[in-house]
Amino acid sequence: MVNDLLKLAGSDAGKMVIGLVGVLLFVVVNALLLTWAERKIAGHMQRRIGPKEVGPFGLIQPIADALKLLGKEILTPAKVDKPLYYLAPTLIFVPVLVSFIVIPFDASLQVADINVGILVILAFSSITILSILMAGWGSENKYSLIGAIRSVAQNIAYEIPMLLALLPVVMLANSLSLREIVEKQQGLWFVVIQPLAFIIYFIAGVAETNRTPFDLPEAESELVAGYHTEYSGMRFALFFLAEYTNIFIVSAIAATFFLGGYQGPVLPGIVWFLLKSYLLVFVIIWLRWTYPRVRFDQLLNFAWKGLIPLAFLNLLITGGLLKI
Amino acid sequence: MIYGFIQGAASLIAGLGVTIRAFFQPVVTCQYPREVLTISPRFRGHTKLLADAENPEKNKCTACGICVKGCPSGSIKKVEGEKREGEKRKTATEYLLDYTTCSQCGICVEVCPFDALGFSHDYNGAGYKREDFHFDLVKQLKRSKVQ
Amino acid sequence: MVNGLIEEIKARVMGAEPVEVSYTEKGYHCALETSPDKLSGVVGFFDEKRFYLECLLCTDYTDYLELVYLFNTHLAPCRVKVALKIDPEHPVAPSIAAQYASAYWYEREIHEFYGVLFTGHPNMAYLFLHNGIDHYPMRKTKVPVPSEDQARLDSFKPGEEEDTFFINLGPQHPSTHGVLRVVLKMDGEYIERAEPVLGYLHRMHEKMAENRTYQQFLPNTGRMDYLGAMSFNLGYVLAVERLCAIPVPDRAKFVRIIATELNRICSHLLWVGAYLADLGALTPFLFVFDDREQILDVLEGVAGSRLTYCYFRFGGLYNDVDDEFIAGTRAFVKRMWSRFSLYEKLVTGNVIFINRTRGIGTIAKEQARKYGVSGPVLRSAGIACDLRKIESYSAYDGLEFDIPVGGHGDVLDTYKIRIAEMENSLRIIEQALAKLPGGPFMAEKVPKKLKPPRGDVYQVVETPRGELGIYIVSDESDGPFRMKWRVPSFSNLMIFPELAQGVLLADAVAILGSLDLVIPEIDR
Amino acid sequence: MGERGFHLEKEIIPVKFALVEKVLDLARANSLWPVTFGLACCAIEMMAAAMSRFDLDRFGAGVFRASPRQGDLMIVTGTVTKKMAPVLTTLYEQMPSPKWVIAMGNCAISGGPFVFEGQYNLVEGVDLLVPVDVYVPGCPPRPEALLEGFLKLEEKITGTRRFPRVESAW
Repeated sequence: MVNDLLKLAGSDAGKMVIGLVGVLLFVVVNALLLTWAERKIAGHMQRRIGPKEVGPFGLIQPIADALKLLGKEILTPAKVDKPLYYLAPTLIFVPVLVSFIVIPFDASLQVADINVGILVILAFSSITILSILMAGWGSENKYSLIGAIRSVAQNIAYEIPMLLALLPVVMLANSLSLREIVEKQQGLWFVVIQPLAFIIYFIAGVAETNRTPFDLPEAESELVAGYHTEYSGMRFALFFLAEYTNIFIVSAIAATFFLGGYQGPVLPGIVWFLLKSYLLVFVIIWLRWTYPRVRFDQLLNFAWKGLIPLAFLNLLITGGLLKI
Repeated sequence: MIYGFIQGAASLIAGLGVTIRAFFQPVVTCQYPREVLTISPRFRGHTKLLADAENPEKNKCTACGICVKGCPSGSIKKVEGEKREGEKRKTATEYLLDYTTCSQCGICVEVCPFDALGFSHDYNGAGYKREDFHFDLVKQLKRSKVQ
Repeated sequence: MVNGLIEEIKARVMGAEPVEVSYTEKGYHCALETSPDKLSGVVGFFDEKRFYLECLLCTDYTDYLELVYLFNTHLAPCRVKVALKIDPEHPVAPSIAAQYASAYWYEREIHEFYGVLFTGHPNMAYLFLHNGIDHYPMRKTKVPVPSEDQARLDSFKPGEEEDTFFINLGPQHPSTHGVLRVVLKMDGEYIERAEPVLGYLHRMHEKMAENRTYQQFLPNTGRMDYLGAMSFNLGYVLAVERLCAIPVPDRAKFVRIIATELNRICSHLLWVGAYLADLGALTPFLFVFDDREQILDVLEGVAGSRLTYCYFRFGGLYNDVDDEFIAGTRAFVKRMWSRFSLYEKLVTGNVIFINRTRGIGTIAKEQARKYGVSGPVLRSAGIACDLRKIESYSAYDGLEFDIPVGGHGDVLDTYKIRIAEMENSLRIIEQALAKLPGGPFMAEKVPKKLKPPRGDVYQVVETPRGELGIYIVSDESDGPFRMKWRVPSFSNLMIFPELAQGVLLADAVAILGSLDLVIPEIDR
Repeated sequence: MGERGFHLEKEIIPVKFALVEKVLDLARANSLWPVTFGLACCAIEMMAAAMSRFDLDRFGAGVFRASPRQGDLMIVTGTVTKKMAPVLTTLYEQMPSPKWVIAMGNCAISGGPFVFEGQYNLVEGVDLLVPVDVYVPGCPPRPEALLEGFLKLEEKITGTRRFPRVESAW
């Protein structure tokens, strides 16, 4: 029995299952931790304490929030387009889970090393837009709809510079596999060679995750709560969960591509990887609690007239230099 | 244009500097149920009856009703008094204040010819029903004595 | 100016008999009575002379209704009261909304509260009241609303069209700072038409004033504009002091200035925070509250409350300031001077903030006059009109301060003006503290029951949001016969539909925020 | 429950539910997200309670949600007029259960200082429209009073008080 289980675990399918369970667990823990961290960091940036009374340092706060949201009435507004409304919060998890499969946490800690890893992530991340659009359309709420449309325009605009910023690294590493990209950074992190690409990627990443200063889809002072205005309880929690997981993914990819991933002295690889990722997560949170929001036309102008030409130029120069 | 770009980037970094500095500064929070702020002595809570300096058993209110007329929102519902033996004036036995309509303006305190009213420092009241805040100030005065 | 004007009116407007009145007694310079057929000529005259319509109000004298139009100029005060008597049985008057855009709302307000029908007004729909109302509330006798007027209760009925849709901004919406409702007709993200709907917080202050004594109305003043409570409090006591000719000791005057200016900083600080929250940045909101708490501590020490102060009394103050207050104020002033650089780094210099605010919601001088806007919004258009200087009251004339003005009239200008005003307020406080005289804080002979002589007065003060005017009619009883509050947010909001036309939703939120609205003050 | 045919599990299910309910109540009491719903003067003091000096977020109640669908608690901060009343009830109905209401300030409790004979526009107490759990009197109440209101509400939900009581001088 035990042997059978071990055998199963050793097989490819078994690995996949264990990996998925691990990923799911990580997604939940990461989101809980990040909600806590966000409130705590925001608190201290505003010279207050943040969650404190629920558990030591308020650490149980996210669990209380999650339990509360679980225990809420399951409320479906009368006029919503039911299939879309129900499907959207579930669908938003597909890209999130798929992305985790190819991210190398450590030299050996990776669910599957697909040789087109980065393409998988970028391809699947487009599904997020679809689910946001479904949420906005299905809610039959004008604020939701505007939020969803903003989100689509924004994500499409920022996916291009994101891709263009990652391509020079792919050219340098000569591979699309994330593990190999990390391995190529043994001596020198790519951020040193490609600082511009890193900045462009990071800005586009913040925009992709709908965070301030690019949080137009859920701009509270304009759109109440954007595309998830009509969602409550656990369905709303799923959007929340996906948002925080996306932040981590964006940071993790940045760490993998530019900051040497799990490479680092003394400490084990996974520690380095998490350290680098969470440092970038901190920066994203830091940005949110500092800046106002940009306007919609400014946001698009910035992508199409600023980031995309710059990223393209950077790509050309890299390509040219590599040929020489 | 490049200058403007650099200037813009610099301004963004300056903003980040402000928040990160605040991040490492001590917090200014007063943790209310565990710590309390000192309430200013002139704080205006709801009104209370003041005890007579000579005879602490007695309040100074003579149930003349001037405050009832003066109150802008009719919060003082009823003031009753009785004349005790050997005294010139009445002493209040019942002073009903509906705190839920009060605006803490202090007109009753100002118009009182006997200076019988003052402001309490009860600043954190909360309750489960409206009636929790219909006070009988005479009883309250006695209770605060016992404490 | 007044004499010349009187002659000119006589010459130009047939049959008009303007009289000069004592400004110290009345608060206006010149009174003039007219009739419905001559009104348009009179109004045309003032329009040509670049006067703005300060206020339009109605009083019910039972035998007749009196409409009062107050005209004034921005830079040299010359307030003219134009009265128009109309029949209470068939209250009809010509509309001047075509000449003065600000009359558009004032006439609607008078219509729903008094039942006066303005001929030629484009839209007589109700602005404030709810659907269940069946009489004209401000009339002295109960006059039922006729059935044809009941149809006007629904103030805004959106009609759907191809390619456009309607959005309700409010009454519960994070950007309206309270319970304002703005119906937006949208074409995608662009606004085609904006229509504010008021009255979600109409607390009947003006009606209440008629049921109360002068003293009993005092606590209401702080609740009308809860952020600038001191200014409203000050305006009211000044008006009653003018009405009853009560002298005020010097010490009280200076303490009033210090308290009012502290309150002004408080209000502007909150605006900065709330405005940045509208634009999506939340941290400045908490920073300004931190500063604000320091002021509240100081003011609570003397006034006894944190927000809805009721500190000034007729002839003086509620109680005298102590050394603790003076030390606290000094400490705050010192702290505040050092905080501006932080806001400069965090907000003013921020490139995102500048790009969000520059060039939007631009107000031209002429537009500002037509709508009768005031305060920082008016000064952003480049008109240096600050009543503390132009129509000085209390002891402001002995203090030195600047009137910051803008050059573009956009939203960024209003922000900069408010920051500069805070600096000037600090200067005023420093000077007032240095000059603070001793002596009594309360006038000696103030009767407990006020019985002012028959007549009317008008009193203006500069609140953080702009010009506040209080018009009181006395009938020799101990309470006002009629009290009208000309509130700054009301006339500032009037300009919003025009500014919001054709802009993005995000810009509309930014413009709405820049007007610094306090809803209970608009709704009264 | 017996009547509905659960008699077989009568002895087990209620116990389990009670435990789950207890844990959920504990979670709910410590995660009261208020709806951003400011009416008048008291709204400023509500904001002050959420700001650095008092910091509602310490109790997990600092997440102000603009959409009623995501809130657990409606703090009625100010005068409710007859024009506002239908809006307020709609908002309340849009919130998913379990939900609570705090009436903050005298206006919300009883109409406060704005009640007078012949008034035509006031709802004299928000409890005439929606069920109110905790009343916080004052005009406006200090932020501490609102915090006390939160603690009282927590007490009501869980049945016990975790925090020390602050006795203020009379």
